Amino acid sequence: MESTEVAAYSKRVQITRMIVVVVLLIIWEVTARAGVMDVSWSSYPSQIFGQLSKWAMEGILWVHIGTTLNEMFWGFLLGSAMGIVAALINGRAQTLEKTLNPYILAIYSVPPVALAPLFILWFGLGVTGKIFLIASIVFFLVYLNTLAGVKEVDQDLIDSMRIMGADEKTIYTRVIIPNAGIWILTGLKQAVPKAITGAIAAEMMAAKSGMGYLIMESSSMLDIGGVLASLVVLLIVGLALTELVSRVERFLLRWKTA
Amino acid sequence: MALQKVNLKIDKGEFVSFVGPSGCGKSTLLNMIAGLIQPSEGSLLYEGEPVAGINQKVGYMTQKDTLLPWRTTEANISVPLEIRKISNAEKKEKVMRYIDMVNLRGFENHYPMQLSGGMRKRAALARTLIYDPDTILMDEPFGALDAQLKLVMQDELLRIWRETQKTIIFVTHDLGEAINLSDRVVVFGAKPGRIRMIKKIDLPRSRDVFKIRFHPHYGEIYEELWDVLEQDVGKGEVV
Amino acid sequence: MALQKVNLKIDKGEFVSFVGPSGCGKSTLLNMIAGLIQPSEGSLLYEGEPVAGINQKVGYMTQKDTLLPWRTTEANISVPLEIRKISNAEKKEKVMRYIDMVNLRGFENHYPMQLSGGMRKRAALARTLIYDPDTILMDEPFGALDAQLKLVMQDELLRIWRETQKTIIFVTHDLGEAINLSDRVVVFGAKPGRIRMIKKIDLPRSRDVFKIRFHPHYGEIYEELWDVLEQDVGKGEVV
Amino acid sequence: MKNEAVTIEELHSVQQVKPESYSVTKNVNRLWMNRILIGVVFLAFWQFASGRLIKPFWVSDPYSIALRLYEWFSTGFIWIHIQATLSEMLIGLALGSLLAVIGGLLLGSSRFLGDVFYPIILGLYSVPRIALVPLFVVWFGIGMASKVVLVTVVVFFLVFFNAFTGVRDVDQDLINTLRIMGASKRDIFLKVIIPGASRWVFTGLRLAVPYSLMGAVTGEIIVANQGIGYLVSWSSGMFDSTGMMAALFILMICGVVADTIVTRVESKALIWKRNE
Amino acid sequence: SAGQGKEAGEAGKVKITMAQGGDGLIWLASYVAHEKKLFEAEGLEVETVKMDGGSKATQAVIAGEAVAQAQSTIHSLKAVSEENDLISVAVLNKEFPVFSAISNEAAQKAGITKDMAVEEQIKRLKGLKIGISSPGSSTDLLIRFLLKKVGLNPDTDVTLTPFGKGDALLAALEKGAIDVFLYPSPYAEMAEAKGKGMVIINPNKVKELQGFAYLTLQVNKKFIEENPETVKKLVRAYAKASAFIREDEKGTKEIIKKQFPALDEKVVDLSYQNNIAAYPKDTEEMLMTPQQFSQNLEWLNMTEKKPVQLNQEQVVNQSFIEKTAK
Ligand SMILES: Nc1ncnc2c1ncn2[C@@H]1O[C@H](COP(=O)(O)OP(=O)(O)OP(=O)(O)O)[C@@H](O)[C@H]1O
Ligand SMILES: Nc1ncnc2c1ncn2[C@@H]1O[C@H](COP(=O)(O)OP(=O)(O)OP(=O)(O)O)[C@@H](O)[C@H]1O
Ligand SMILES: [Mg+2]
Ligand SMILES: [Mg+2]
Repeated sequence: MESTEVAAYSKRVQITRMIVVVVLLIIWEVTARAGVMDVSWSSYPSQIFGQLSKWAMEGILWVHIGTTLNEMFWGFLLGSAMGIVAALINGRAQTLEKTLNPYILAIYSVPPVALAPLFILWFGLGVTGKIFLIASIVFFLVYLNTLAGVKEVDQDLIDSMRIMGADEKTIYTRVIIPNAGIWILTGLKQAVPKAITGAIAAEMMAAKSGMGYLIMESSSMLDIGGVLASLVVLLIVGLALTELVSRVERFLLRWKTA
Repeated sequence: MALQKVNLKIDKGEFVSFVGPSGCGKSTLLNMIAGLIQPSEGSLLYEGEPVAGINQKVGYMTQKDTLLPWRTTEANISVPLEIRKISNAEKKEKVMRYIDMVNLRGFENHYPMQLSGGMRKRAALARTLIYDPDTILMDEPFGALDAQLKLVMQDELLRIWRETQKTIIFVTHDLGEAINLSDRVVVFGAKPGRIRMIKKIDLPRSRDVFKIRFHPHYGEIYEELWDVLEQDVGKGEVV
Repeated sequence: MALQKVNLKIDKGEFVSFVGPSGCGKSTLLNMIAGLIQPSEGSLLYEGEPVAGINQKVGYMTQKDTLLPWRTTEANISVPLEIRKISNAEKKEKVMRYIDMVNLRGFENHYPMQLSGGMRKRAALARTLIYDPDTILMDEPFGALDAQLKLVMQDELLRIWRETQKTIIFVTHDLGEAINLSDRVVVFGAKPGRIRMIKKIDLPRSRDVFKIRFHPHYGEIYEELWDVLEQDVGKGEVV
Repeated sequence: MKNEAVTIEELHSVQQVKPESYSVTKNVNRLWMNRILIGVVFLAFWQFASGRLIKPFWVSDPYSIALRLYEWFSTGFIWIHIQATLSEMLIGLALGSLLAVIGGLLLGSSRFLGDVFYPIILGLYSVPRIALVPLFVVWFGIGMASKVVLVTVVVFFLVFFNAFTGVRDVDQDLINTLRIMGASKRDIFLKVIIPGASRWVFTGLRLAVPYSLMGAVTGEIIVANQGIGYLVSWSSGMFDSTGMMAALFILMICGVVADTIVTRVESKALIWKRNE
Repeated sequence: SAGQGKEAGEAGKVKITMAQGGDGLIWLASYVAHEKKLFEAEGLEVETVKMDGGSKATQAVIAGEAVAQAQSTIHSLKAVSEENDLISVAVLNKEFPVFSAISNEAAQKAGITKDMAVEEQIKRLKGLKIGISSPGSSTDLLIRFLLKKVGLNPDTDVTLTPFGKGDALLAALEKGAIDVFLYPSPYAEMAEAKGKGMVIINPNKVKELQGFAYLTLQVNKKFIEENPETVKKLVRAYAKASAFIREDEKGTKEIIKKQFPALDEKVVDLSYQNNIAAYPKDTEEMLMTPQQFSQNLEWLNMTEKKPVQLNQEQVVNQSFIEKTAK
């Protein structure tokens, strides 16, 4: 309750979390070195950390992160924009939504990786293809969540606006979109890790740089340490991006928690 | 079937209350006047015209809270003005006037979540008033308030009604409230709702809601209405 | 700080009501008696023992609806018996008795969503009673009911109280209701809540809630309490 | 007349009817007609475009795909693959959601443990599993196990976060009410937390079902000698777009059917949510 | 893809994109050309996009998103049989550089030894789990061919499982998930060097596979028509790379080591020995003989239900090889 109590608690949580992580890393390191685990297929923390700092020093790391983040940014933007717009349209047009629903579900169950040849044909080997692949993954999560949000809108709010003389557009901008906000953000939060996976999958399919390329390179050079080091980087990127979305969420939804 | 053969005429500028057991169709009737649902039989005229589609001439304070939760008090009250595309300066000034009217000064920047039940009702009232409709429909607007605050709000409502000459249709469960406020009280019977009685309240205007219950006629009127209501006790409680 | 130096003793078998402006700390006090929150200063004894942790000797009907939404009326009412691991046959029989007591026969298999507000309150009441605690805390149990049903429920509550000899602490916004029911009415002042008055209601037992307001003392008592309450009108409305 | 604001005469009303449920059958027929129409138009356009606007090498054409499907089903060749994929998916789904529900309930009901581990699990969630498929193979072999593990992991995360949120979302007042009645921890767990979180768990499951299918197929695309994913990668490797599209078609059907089943089960299980 | 092959910028270099379906010593010539700046010497700026498997790389070239690739000949034939435009302009590997590794345990169980006759080794694979790169790939075709040759049925007598890439195959072998795998060097050699298995079945000891034009330089047909000069330069760069591999053993090994830092000396030596003979000594050897062509076609038709009919002119254009370059 008191702010000092809260601070003490969160400190305790953080310390425990650190201890847990450190202990796990130590166990990993020790068992790896003791030969309990096969190092060539599992590496160990100090090797991974060494690899990371080497990449960071050489500057390779930044180039690859840059490529991946760039793809993710545009893919995320495109996918979520399309997802939101499509859901806003479909959510209010019930017949349209119901008619299209099985088709959307059907497309949703196709892994984008399976459509690789078409992505190559239509969007090439460059950044565009990756952006579209990421967008197609982000699209569904954002679409499905936004759709739920639009359908969830309290009809009474809409009615009360209509009695005040609001037209459809006003209802959209003043009621439906703000109301769907929390759902859109949930979708975006779920989409962050998926966007990372999408970027990696796309880069593993065809690339000349990016974290996925780095993973593939390391893996064909039989450098498991490199693979895991790349994954650590992605883990950090993922956490940072999720935190970013959460911050945006907290800001936009301050009316809920205030 | 929520309503059964209802006949009723309400004059301009009149203050009419609806009372009756839960589920008898009071809210349904308000919804019809607002044009949110259509009667399946019979006719409902507003200013001589049948109500078809949303009736934008009325203001409606529904039983449920319909403030937009993501807007502050001020932004909520200004919604009707935004819809009419009133200029910002004029808007600001007018909203402030109504905020004062409902005693919410100091809470302009609070979100609905941060307001108590009574404050929310007052904000909704301000939003309905600023929209300046000819007729105001109010569905149990003061149900959530404590006894004292209720009287304060009734007092304010009567003042506003006097000043603006609006028609008010008011739904309540509180017989005393209906008597305090109304020109006429319409008593509905249990479901399927029908009108049991239309009682003219011949207490003097303007009334002081804090004192009116000591008026010699008050008890009589209360008794009379109560007797009619009592016939339906318990019957209304069907899902 | 919601409460400020409150001193109060409640006897076994007594019926005490709390009234006061919204936000003055009535629910907070009930929560303390139930052991859900701890007082930061002063002491709160239950049957002579300090309340530490959850107080399982009381039954608590909170202001909010706390029926389990995924259980039917019957299953909800049987929760306290399940917790005590009562055999199925006995359980069934007992639950049916209480369902009858609160007049919910016919709605045993309805989910809370399918019940009206009043029915939900009655189901919650049955659940509290079946648990058979020494003391029952009730936070605005009849707030959502219409005027007539409210009286019916008050009548039933008084009957149950008479029969079971329980201690009841009852929070309400309705002064009339407090007078109808109580041995004593405790009037709280605006926040920070303190007790403004403890009024012994010396109306005869057993009372008929439908008629008691015509008792010659009733008006006096109402006036006296009302005057105390009025001092705080409007002051309570702070978030 | 002029002075009247509202005039009500002989007014009747039936109980409010929701617009969608009005004349249900007619609407359902219309709906299916529209759906079929869209499908037919799309297929017709595809058939037309193939060979004219785009080479069949890339997209094949509906007729050939239909022939292939007919061949696969008439020879029974396809069943073993469908069976492989579905069993990987179902076992993974069951394992993953079981672990996730247990984990979500545990971490959700302990504030401290939850606060400690939540970010760690969140971090692991953002590790792209596709990079780990070869490692999965190393650890769990090439048979069903590695794909089952992949699906399990995919499902775990989706359901875990929902179960966790669900537990955290359970109304504290409900818990308090039961505690006052003398409920033990176990009572509260069984009577409040589990049913309360079920709504969220179902939402998680709905999201997880298509992903479990995708997980199984992705795994098969990389390593397998059976399953729909294997058919996809095999056809793709042979530049056989007809086979690839036919396999994807089967996949889509599986996805739609799985979602329909979950929706049905959900509406049965959460009957208390629907008000009449 | 637009603008590829056009003169680009101040340096006057022509920028092109090549696709590469993985990593391994069959792409040694490409590595060498990059390292030794042989493309630059021809005025080419080559950007290599690594793809997940040979068929995806082939699709990229057919789509025109990459202009060329070094890829197994069979792939180009298969793609062309689907009416597409992919032309082989030069032979890059004239032997079959796909090697097999068997795990120690499996070798012992099956009684396979290193100096056993190849046919005997193949016969003893019966009942084993065999890892290939992907269905329809040259590893798949190779093992099917070999098994059939000794009278075994590839679909029933062994279990074939695709693993995509060499590292995954190696991992699977080490973990006992498979008994044998086939893949271009250096993965089989790695298994042996790590002490986990040994290299068996040298395909070049199989009579039918001798002189097999395994790898060709394949170019998008439209690109050839529009940029014949660039193609000529590309072929020339590869010719020089191939010559370098044949002539400079030390230099080549260094490039291998640079490309695969995890390899130790032994593996590099072994891999070099296994692959050296596959590289054309001169431009003469980069020409595809009709016999090599029909050999490839036969291979392709080995698994096809409807045999593919192709003649060499549709698929091969040797006019870019300058026979006098030597
Ligand atoms: N959305 C709805 N769907 C189905 N039935 C409804 C709906 N809304 C109201 N009803 C039914 O219509 C009848 C009239 O309801 P209405 O809300 O008008 O009652 P009311 O008099 O306003 O009651 P209260 O005093 O409880 O607000 C009731 O029987 C109710 O069950
Ligand atoms: N969860 C909470 N967090 C912070 N403040 C709270 C919380 N619950 C209650 N309060 C504050 O404690 C004070 C007393 O609240 P309480 O609910 O006891 O009032 P009450 O008398 O029951 O009011 P009402 O009649 O509206 O139910 C109020 O000022 C309220 O704002
Ligand atoms: Mg109502
Ligand atoms: Mg309270």
